[in-house]
Amino acid sequence: QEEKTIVGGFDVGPGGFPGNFNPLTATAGFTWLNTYFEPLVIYTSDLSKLDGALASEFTVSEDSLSYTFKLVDTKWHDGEPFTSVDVKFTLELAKNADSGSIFAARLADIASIETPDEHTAVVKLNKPNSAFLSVLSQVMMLPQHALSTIDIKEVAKSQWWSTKPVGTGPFKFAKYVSDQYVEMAAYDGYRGGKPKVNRLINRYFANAAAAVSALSAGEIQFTFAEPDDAKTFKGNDNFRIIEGDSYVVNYIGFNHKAGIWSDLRVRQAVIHAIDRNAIISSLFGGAAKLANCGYVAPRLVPNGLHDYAYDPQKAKELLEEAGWDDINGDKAIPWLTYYNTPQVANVMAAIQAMLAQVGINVVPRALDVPSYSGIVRSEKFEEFPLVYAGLQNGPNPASLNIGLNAAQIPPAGNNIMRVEMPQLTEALNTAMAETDPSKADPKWQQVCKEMNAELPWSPMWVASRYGVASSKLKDFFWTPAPAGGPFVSHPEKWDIAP
Amino acid sequence: MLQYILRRTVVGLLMLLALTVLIFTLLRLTPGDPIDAYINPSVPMSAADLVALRTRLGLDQPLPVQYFAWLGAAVTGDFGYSIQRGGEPVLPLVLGRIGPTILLMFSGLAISVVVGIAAGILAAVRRNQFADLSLSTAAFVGISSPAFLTALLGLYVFAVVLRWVPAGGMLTPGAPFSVGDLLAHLILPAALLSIGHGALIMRYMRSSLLEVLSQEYVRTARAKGVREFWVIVKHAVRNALLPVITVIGSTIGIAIGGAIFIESVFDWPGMGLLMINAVVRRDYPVIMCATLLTGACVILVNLLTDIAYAAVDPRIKVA
Amino acid sequence: MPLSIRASRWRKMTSLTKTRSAGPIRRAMSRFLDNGAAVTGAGILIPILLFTLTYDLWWPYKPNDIDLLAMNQGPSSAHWLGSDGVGRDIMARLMQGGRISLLVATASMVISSFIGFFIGAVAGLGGRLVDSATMRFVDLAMTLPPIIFLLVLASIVGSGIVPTILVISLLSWPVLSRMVRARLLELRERDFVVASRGMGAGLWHLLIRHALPNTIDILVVYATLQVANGILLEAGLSFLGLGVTPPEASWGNMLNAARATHVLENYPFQWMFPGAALVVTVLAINFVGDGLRDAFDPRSELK
Amino acid sequence: MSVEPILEISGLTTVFHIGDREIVAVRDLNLTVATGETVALVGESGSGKSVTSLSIMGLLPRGVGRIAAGTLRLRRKTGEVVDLQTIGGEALRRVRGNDTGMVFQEPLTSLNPVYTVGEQIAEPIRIHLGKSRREALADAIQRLEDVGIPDPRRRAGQYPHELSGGMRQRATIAMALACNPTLLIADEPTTALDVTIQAQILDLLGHLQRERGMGMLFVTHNLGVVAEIADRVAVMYAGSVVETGSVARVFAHPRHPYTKGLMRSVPRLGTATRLKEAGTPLPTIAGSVPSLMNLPEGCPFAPRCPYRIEACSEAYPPLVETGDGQFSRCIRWQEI
Amino acid sequence: MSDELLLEVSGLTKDFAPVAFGRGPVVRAVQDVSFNIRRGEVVGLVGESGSGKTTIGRMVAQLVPPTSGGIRFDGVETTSLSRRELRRLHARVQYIFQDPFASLSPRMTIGEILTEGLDIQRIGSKSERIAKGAKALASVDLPPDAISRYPHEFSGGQRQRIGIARALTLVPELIVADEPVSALDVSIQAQIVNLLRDLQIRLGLTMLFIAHDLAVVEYIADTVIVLYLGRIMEMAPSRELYARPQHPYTRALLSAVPSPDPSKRSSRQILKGDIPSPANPPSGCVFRTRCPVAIEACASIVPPLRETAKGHFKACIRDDLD
Ligand SMILES: Nc1ncnc2c1ncn2[C@@H]1O[C@H](COP(=O)(O)OP(=O)(O)OP(=O)(O)O)[C@@H](O)[C@H]1O
Ligand SMILES: Nc1ncnc2c1ncn2[C@@H]1O[C@H](COP(=O)(O)OP(=O)(O)OP(=O)(O)O)[C@@H](O)[C@H]1O
Ligand SMILES: [Mg+2]
Ligand SMILES: [Mg+2]
Repeated sequence: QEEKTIVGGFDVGPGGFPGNFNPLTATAGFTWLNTYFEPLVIYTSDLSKLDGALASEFTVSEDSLSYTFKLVDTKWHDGEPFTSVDVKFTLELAKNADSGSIFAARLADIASIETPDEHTAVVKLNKPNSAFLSVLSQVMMLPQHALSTIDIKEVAKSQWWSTKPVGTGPFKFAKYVSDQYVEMAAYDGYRGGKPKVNRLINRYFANAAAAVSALSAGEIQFTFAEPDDAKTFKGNDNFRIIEGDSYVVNYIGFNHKAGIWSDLRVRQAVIHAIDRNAIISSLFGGAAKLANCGYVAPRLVPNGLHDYAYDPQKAKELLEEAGWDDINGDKAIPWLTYYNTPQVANVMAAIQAMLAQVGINVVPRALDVPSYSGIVRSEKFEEFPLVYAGLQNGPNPASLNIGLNAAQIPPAGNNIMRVEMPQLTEALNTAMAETDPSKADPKWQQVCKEMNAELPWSPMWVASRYGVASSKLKDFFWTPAPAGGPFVSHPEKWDIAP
Repeated sequence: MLQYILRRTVVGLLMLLALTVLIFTLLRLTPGDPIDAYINPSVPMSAADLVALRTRLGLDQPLPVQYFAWLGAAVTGDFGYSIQRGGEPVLPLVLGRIGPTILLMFSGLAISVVVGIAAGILAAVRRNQFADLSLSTAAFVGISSPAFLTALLGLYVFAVVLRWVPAGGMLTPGAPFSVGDLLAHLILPAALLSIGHGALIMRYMRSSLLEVLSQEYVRTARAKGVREFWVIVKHAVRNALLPVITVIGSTIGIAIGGAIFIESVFDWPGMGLLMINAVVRRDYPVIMCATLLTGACVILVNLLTDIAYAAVDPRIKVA
Repeated sequence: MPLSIRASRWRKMTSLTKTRSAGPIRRAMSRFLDNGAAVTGAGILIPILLFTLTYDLWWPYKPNDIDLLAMNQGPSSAHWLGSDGVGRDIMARLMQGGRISLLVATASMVISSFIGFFIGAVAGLGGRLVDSATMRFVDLAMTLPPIIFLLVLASIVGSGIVPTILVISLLSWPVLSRMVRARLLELRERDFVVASRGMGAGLWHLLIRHALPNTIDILVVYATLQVANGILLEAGLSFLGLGVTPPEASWGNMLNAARATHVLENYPFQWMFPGAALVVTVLAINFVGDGLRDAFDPRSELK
Repeated sequence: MSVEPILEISGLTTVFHIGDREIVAVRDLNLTVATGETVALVGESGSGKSVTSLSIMGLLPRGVGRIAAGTLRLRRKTGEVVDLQTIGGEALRRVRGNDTGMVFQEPLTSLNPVYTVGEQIAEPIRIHLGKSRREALADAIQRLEDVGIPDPRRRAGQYPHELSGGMRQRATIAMALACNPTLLIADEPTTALDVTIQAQILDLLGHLQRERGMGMLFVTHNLGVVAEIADRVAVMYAGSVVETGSVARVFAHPRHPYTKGLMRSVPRLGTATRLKEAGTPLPTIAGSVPSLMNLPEGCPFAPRCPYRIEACSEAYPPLVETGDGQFSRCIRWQEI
Repeated sequence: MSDELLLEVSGLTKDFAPVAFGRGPVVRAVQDVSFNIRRGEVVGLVGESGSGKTTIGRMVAQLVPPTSGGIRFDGVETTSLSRRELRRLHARVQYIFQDPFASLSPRMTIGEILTEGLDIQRIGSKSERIAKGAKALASVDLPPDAISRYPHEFSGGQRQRIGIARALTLVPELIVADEPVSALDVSIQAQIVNLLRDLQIRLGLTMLFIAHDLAVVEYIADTVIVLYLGRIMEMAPSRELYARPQHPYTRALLSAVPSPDPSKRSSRQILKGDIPSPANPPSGCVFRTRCPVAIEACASIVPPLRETAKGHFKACIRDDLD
């Protein structure tokens, strides 16, 4: 039987995290990590709900304080059995910030982990947490037998991660060639069946265009692609374009401490001045959904929202009423973003031109991510009166909370625009406290309504993201999940035609 | 000679020290730190978490303390761990880039030296004739083309459209190592890299040779009945090479820092790519170590250039 | 021999050899005009300058006017050079971009020439101690990996025209310093400078009266190369996401569109025109620079 | 003096192209050098001495200078007589360094700095005599010994900059003599040297020349040196030979006002104290050499000449014999 | 010539540290040189190339500091002057250079060159400076329209005149003329020597005249100093020195000058060997390696400069010659 190899750019684009092998410190890149590590629970492939992964089934107690996981019967890549000890070990490691884990805060509610038997783990919480399972989906189970010998403070620096990590997923780690590629070999003992390809290679690219070139040249079979680049594959039978919801709402953020956006009419004027439909249809080629609050999913958007249609005349009037000339006039307003793609540059250029027509003079400035974060988390409000940014708004609607809740103002959280709207905060808190999924939607609709009325930001759209795969790939599944998932993608079923 | 090398080494070490101070301060002046680069804004983290992460990296200490902690460790050969790469030790990481950088740089340089010098000689000997004018124009076009555009175009034309060469990378992923594979990946970036340098070397060679050709010892050689070909090759070119060596030396110095555009377009795992990624992600230990290493290389190359100069020119005494 | 007689005879003699020639500037001018390549360079450069500086008087489109209904259109009678990804007129952007690119390049040339000359001159004329201290500083600036320097500096001072000018200036002066210093170390020992010192000249006098005129050839060559280099650096900075902030047009920004494969492939007019403009301009500047160097080099004119 | 000429120059005219103009650097020059004879070419800077010697060697800067007229007949070692001007590149190359040797003024700049002295002397031996590298080097060491360099074996392995000025000049002489040429051209070989070293070199040259019986064309502007070494002298002014004859005759009875002025204005040891004490200025030739770019009509010396008459500015004077092998280009030679 | 001492040089020594790479040997260019110049006197300094003539001249003109030894100008020790006093002193001592091509800035007009010194010393108004420059120009017999022309438009002799005029603009008391005629053609040499002599007499200048042409020095100097490898070999009034040279070096030097008289051929005495390197001078008497009359003792004794006749000094231990 001949060797089959799939090569892809799995860590290209916003869902990737090249060079990171430690799932405890991963803020993205789960698509790839999930080919050899597995979490207890995982999102289904449409990202609509959580399913069992290493937990064959899980139950939540009435009071939402106790989670019981029945574990599957499987072996680590090195042949050791996977047991509840590993679960306890992993969660304790992830909860402890000393290990360098970035899950510590999100797992802080864990009171205890019990292991009644080898195949059962019970996690007790201090208080109900509606996001708990969603967090767990990103906590990859780690082998206690391999890692317990390492001092907890050294775990983050250990070479184990990039040389001989051991997981339970369909592929085994083979080797990492620094900044070039990671190679996986099929794990014959995978409980879901032996993978169809012998090798899986994740090739690194410094920029998306290079990955697209490699894809066109037939050297890789899959990569993330910028929307414009994806378009070039349209109508090409050799490739399949994968389009998906980015679950990121783009917005123009008003810094509420900057002093020039306090008047609601000004914020309304901004949104009225922008022809969002035209931008979506031309610059996004229609591949974006207009947003009038933080959400676009129909179940989260109530009826009767204000649609803020394009109306420059109205914008001018609103500004006039608000006395914009006194507030700011035509002084240049820096407009920061961390997006460095040609598409965003075009979008911002278009918006700049539209705002200029109503008398708002914004000057776009693209920064690298740390500079952006450093600036917006600082107290120098005059440096970032306005931003163009995105925030994850799904699959779990609670994602928006950290950007809008008054309690999340830095340094506590990520409410970088310093939004302090009591009613909005109230709505968010109410929705967050709802642990029953079936009752949650109306509460999130309330959040949407508040956002639509108060305009803490000017919401723009939720754009689609793209992957392009070679038609040779069979049974290949990928979707642009935030942070790369993880989601059920069955890598063991991926196959490649000769 | 030995004393000279020793003295230069001491001066070099002092300069490296100054360099680290400079880079260290510059880095801390930039907005954002490794944590800012690292934490996805949509991940909820508590203020305490962030403090803990910063403390773990020692970023909460006063600057001089941080610097001396780094220096103290660095002196013992411990350059710390990459913040952004799951704690990969920095030294092997950076050292691992030297190989590919040098490979790319030397192939590029070899092409440019050979082509540049040959073209320079031809242009000088055929001064103001057709060969000279066309070569000089070609050199100017080479100097005038932005590296990233030629890199993008080269990649597109030769890898995507013509498929003559692989589209980036240094080795075919997963394939067993073979020299042929390496060369196939190397040829295009090296050739593109050589354009600018080759053009520069050609210009210098040309003017230097023109200068030498008017020297009296060239006339002496002719007076001895030496064949014109050997007058040029033996008597003129060797002397004309002297200033060109300096140019080549400084080119190497610059190239060690990595051919930033070529490396990032071709995903060549060299110093430039490492450095740019490290800066974009504020990976302080990597930046410090890489700077130190390239700085040391530059100083070393300068020293070697001076020694090479003395080797070629007997008039210069290195003592 | 009485002085008066000799003097009168001398006057006759000198009138023989007197071929009242023009001043050095005029002579340099005529040498320049004799240089075919240089004249061609100037012949290309002057129209480019003229067009970029006056385009808003005769061209109907503005560089930042978007037209979402006319995106990515090829050259036509309306948009001579086509339109870009947001429907901006490429011709207008090319002109405006030229303005910005040339402004950035020229300004950074002036600044870095000044710094480079000043530091080099002080090192060259200031005596051993000053010299070695200054040169170590220059070495340091040269050892600094340009990438780091570029990125760090750019993220400190931000992007935009002024920071870009600063970054490019600060990156480029050490080479000039070295050249100026090397020349002055030699010049310092030349008799006419020694003579000046022998009359009690101080550093400032030497700097203005001797160092400046005698390094003018170096300065001219450096300046032209630096203008060319500045345009290229600005383009490179744009590629790295630094430099002149989009949507402000610059040649670098326009070229940067080629980063997207679909533009590279489908809309070559979007990057080919700025690319060609850049290469042609840099080429022309280089030719002019070469011509100027020869023009300022008295040896190039056989006596 | 032998009657067999080694070198016979007749009607040599060399021109230079400068910009779009042509200047005549050497004009209608006739000169012979016989076996064992030393002919000195004197005149001020720019009078065309070097151009004459370069014309003989075929080393005029290409594209700039060219021989416009005249014949340059050289008798080779083999006895064959060739016209250097017409034999063309490859044949000329075989003559150069073999039948003719040349010593240049600046001993440092005329040696290649990056090759050892030995290698450079050996080069013409290898080229013309077809000897191996080792044999040629042995010969080179012998030549160095011939020119009186002590410890020639060690010196042969040294680079030019490691030798003193006098030794360098001796090395260039050794190089010119490497193949035992029949004609040695020495272009101001002592101008860059000190008087005591100059005396050594002159001594050496005279010695070698007598020993080997070759002809020597000695270019200088130092009349003392001419008196010291030459048999015959040709005085050049602004590209023309204005006077020629045996040294004894020309120096004793100059028949051209320029030669006369030159002779007078050279300060002499012993007489200077007398002049000083008498308060008389040194004799001079007023004015300076005209530029070749705008030579006056007629006799080029006329504007400075105390004997000038109307006729001087009208026609270029011919070279006329004034008796006993002495020629002058002055129409009033009889009155001088 | 008065009896007033304008310049007193004592024990002057100059070492040059190696430049360029590393530490080579130190070059002792001038060693223990002492002499005086009276107001109005012309002192000739002769010796072969590299014997330290220029170095002495430059130290006297305050262009380079001596390594040790003293220079008193007009009774004031110059080595300890402040910067301002030094600048004032610069106006009183002027230097004429050997190379008429290198000593004039190619990018300045003759006018600018001539007024540069006045500029530096801030003497007079602009028009006064120009007038002074024009006057200096006239005193060296150059036409007034030369003022707006550039050096390259002049011949070597004319340029040397400009150099002399520049030295005169500041009305110096002492002129150091460093081989002002060596680079010139025979026929121009005499013109310049005449001019210098003329100016010296007319303006009562004091002059240190450096040359290696003994005949020229004979004509212009009152006193002659013979230098060899940084040391004084012999020093005597000009007439005395030329009539009765005592030092073997002086004799060799005089006899090596070729005479333009064919009948006087071959009375020369040719020295053996080369001039030793000043970085590695011979022990004892520096001339002994080439001296035709050297004896064993010369290797061990550094001969002192002794007065052997009135005003005639020599540094040689052999008194048994003649
Ligand atoms: N390469 C050249 N290009 C143009 N003109 C030249 C060149 N070489 C010599 N000449 C001209 O030819 C004339 C004669 O020059 P030549 O070198 O023969 O003088 P010379 O008598 O040797 O003087 P010197 O004593 O200075 O060596 C000069 O006026 C000079 O301008
Ligand atoms: N700046 C310097 N650095 C090092 N050595 C020097 C320097 N200037 C002069 N010397 C050395 O000092 C010695 C004396 O030099 P100086 O120029 O005074 O001689 P000179 O008698 O004027 O010679 P010349 O007749 O060639 O002008 C020489 O050996 C010279 O190499
Ligand atoms: Mg000559
Ligand atoms: Mg001197």
